[in-house]
Amino acid sequence: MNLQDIIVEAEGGQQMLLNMGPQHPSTHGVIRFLVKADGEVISEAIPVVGYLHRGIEKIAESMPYAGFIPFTDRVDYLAAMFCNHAFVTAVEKLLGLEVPRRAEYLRVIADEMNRIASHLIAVGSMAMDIGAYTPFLHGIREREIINDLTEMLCGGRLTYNYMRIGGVSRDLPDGFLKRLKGFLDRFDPGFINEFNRLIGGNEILVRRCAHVATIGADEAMDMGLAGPNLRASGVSWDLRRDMPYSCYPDLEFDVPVGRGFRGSLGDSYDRFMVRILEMSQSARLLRQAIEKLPDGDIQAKAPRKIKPPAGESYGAVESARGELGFYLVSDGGETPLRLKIRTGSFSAMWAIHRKSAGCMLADLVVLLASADIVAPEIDR
Amino acid sequence: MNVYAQTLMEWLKVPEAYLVYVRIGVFFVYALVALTFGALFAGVTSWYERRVAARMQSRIGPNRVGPQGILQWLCDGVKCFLKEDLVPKEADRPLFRLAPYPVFIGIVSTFVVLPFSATVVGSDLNVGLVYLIAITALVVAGILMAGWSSNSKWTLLGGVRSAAQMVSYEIPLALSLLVVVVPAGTLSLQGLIRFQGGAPWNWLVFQSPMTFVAFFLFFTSALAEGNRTPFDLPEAESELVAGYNTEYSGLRFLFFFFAEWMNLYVIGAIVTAVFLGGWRIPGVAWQRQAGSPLLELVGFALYLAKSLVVVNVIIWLRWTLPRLRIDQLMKMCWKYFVPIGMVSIVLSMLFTALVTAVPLLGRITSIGLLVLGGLIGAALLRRTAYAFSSFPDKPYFKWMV
Amino acid sequence: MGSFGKYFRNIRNSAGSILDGMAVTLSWMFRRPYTIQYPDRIGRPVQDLIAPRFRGLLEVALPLCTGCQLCQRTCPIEVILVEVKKGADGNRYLTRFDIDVSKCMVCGLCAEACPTGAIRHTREFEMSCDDIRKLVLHYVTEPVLPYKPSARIDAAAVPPVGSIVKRLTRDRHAPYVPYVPVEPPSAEAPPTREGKP
Amino acid sequence: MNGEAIYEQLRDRFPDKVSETRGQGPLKCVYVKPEAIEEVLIALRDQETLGFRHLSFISGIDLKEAIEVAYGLISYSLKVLILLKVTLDHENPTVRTVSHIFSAANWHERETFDLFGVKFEGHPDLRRLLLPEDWKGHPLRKDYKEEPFYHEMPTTREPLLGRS
Repeated sequence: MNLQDIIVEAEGGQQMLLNMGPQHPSTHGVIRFLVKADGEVISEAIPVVGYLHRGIEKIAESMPYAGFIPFTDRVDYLAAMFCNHAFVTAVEKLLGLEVPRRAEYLRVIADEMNRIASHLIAVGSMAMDIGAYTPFLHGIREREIINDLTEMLCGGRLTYNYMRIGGVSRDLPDGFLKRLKGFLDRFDPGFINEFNRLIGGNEILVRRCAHVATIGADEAMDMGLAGPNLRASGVSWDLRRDMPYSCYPDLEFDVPVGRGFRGSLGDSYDRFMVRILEMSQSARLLRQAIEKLPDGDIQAKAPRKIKPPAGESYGAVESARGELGFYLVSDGGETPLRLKIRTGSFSAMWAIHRKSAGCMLADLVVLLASADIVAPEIDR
Repeated sequence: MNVYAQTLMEWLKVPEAYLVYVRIGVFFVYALVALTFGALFAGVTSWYERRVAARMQSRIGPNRVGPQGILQWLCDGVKCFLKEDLVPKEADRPLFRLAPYPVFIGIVSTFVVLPFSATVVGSDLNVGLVYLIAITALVVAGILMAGWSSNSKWTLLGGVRSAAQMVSYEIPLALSLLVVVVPAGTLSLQGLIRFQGGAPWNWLVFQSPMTFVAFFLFFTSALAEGNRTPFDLPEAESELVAGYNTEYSGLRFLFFFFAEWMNLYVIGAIVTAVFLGGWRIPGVAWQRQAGSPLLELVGFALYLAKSLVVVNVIIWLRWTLPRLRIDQLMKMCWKYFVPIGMVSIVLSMLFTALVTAVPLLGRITSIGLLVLGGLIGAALLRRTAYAFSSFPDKPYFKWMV
Repeated sequence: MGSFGKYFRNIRNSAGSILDGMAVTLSWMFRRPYTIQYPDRIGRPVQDLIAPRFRGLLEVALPLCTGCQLCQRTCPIEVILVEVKKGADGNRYLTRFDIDVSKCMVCGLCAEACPTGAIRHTREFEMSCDDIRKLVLHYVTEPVLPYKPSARIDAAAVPPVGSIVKRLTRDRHAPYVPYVPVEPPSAEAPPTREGKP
Repeated sequence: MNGEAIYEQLRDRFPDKVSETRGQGPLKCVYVKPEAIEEVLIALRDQETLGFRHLSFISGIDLKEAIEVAYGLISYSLKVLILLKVTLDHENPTVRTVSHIFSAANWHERETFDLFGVKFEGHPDLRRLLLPEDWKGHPLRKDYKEEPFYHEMPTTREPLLGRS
């Protein structure tokens, strides 16, 4: 059945067909839904994705390994550092390269900063979709400080291109750690508390999110959800802890899990709250990483021309949107034979398709925001 | 205004036969003044709201056009004038073109009964409150027309939401006004203001526990009537693109927005007149206020100040709260507001009878409620102090940036 | 009494949560706004506020360029075009160094690869114009002898970071002028060391 | 239990349907007969000691002479990722769908169909996912040639940098 048939069927039936997107204020980026609705109640919301398909996986097949890192930035524009990290992890696994400790710590610092920035947008834009504009800009304000820090670190505010195969591109600049500490001091618990008072505990928000689009644990695993969305459903699974990479084994942190904070387990409010709790854990990780940061090289001795042996590897990191994996197949040449990018938003979008039935139109917006969809990550 | 027509005739020594013409002339002038006031208020408020919102969001806001950007609304207006007045191809053209006017008329017509001071009022109708509720119902018609005629599903949803919401909230709105009407014994706005006193404990809001509840009921319902956050579902940006006015542009769009911001003042003025003592000056009898131009001016300033406080609270709420879902909105109206309103009317009658018998009770209740209001204010202040102490950013009092 | 008490506790908590939010927004009325008034009213050029590592427009300091074309080869998307041609006097001349800013994704790989630091990121970023062809920056306007690593170079001869690209983008609102290819000097024209871009 | 032990267990259970462990590099895989992929996945999912509840990805690989489909599975209890592969005919790659075993596979299979042209039999809704419905060809196949025009829109742009 193609799209035309869906349109004809709905038009001929008793349902209203709403075309939500690709230009719609709450479909962040360009996502389109064909919403079959009876009044305000949705019977099905069919996602039409691909508006941002740039063929990154195809590009990878004609790019040298080192030259592909800037492209990974474009996979997820809100959390580009993780894409960098996952890709270089995949290549390093293939090369069997040992990364210096300092580089690993720098990667974790960059990752966790990026996670806070990404979650700030997620919770802020969720509040915005529910109608409160101010929390979004408060989130943006704090994210701006992180952007300034990453700009100090690697020169980019959105597309970082910070990591290299075997390390990172640059060491910390002067005064970076002091500014980062200053940020952490205001962020946790100051900002998080204030944000919770501003919107997180707000009764209207709770009423809008609690019991909306509840995803149970079994269902979440079945639909392949990952990251905060999965954890909100009560599955304690975090790649940082369970399939450790980088220097996470050295660091201490908790994995926040949804437990039906104000409604039922796995509802939209749980997804909102898990992200807020994760930001605080990220701040904790950052504090430890600053404390333990070792001296040494930031770059392993990688060959100038990277030519991994034939083989396969899967480099996965816990991105802000869950398991972000780069499945790399090399035939021994200068370019990969195949690169598959497995992203969290892709499976979250599928979950949205499944869970949209029975929602109201306003709930679809909440579901979409709470699953923290980033369009380029779906389309790649 | 008839008083002024009379005075003018005596002053100009016009024969009695021309009374009706002079009256028409005076009304015409008054209408112009009121409309200009409303327009200016709507314009300046649109700028003011943006500045306030900006500061709440740690931004600066529009500050380029004129001193501190105060002329920004003029620029926006001129822009809307110059834009093409688009009508969608499949739209119902006459209805589409007509729709902004009922909205506009519905809001502007409230100025007939809205007083400015003791004697400056369009017409002190003895059914003033009924007139207010009736005339603002025109807005629903306009919004529904706009939503329907645009022939877009988003606007239709916005229009239908709006119709459901506004029709429902008319009821708690009217009920909460009735709660006040019971002790005051009048439907005229001026009559209500005269019934109250200048001092807070003489205001109707603190008159009885029921009026205190009715105040919140009325304020919330008025927000819902005026499509303000947290009840801005008809134009919920993140859900319905822009609701009923999605397809509008240029001047017709301007009319909708004009009406929306003028409505801010209307809500503020009604709340002030009915609950917050209107133009009454503490310690001055209303008869004295009606005579002296100076006291009239002071009364007007007080009235405007109180209205502005209410307007500020509305703006403040808008930039703080998220919005409700349509079923929650309906539930709130029919399951909470309407029953509470009805019970309040009955209790209000009983209480009025009781107070007539024991006047001291009324005085004690007023003081008690005033203290309760103060406690709510104190709770807010305490929370604000906590907000300052829990976040490292220091207070900063330079407002002109 | 239990459910009744719960009912009122609910109302109290709801009202409290709304008051909480209102207190936060009120408190921000009395705090310093975070935005700055770009591009004017900040006292100094906005470029100075940006971090030193910021990856802005690329520029080429020709006195340092060896013409090795490493940047051209490193660039993943073929943004850089370098041409070296032999002149009539037997010397190799740098005749072309173009950067297609419209396509550049400011990844910084070229600047990392450059052995002499001739190609580098600036803190300039203002490059909006009305013709995409103007977005190709031509750094070589007359034939230049490439830099020899053995030669000593006066530090003053290398223009400060940002000055070259500033000069190139100054006239970006002027009408488009087609690019005239640079040819290596014929026998009569004497070659110069310092190519003026 | 590491990956190799799991592969061993699979081989014991499906002796003629699961191949030897193959592949070089850090991630090894087993090849499963295309007709057996459903039962193998069900076994992996439902066996208590394994518990592969998470289908991480499905990816096509074009090896020019054949097309492979790789299934990456993660077990929440064993904390390990395994890779299963099926080898399909290059001209007409067809395999049974697994979307009724892992609903997550639904979109992964649609994507693989879109980009590699692998037909998943029994898939409830096998449409193109990322590309427009009237797109010709499957771009991630090595023999894919992009057409110069799509709906009269050129698919390439003249580079601004021309050699003189």
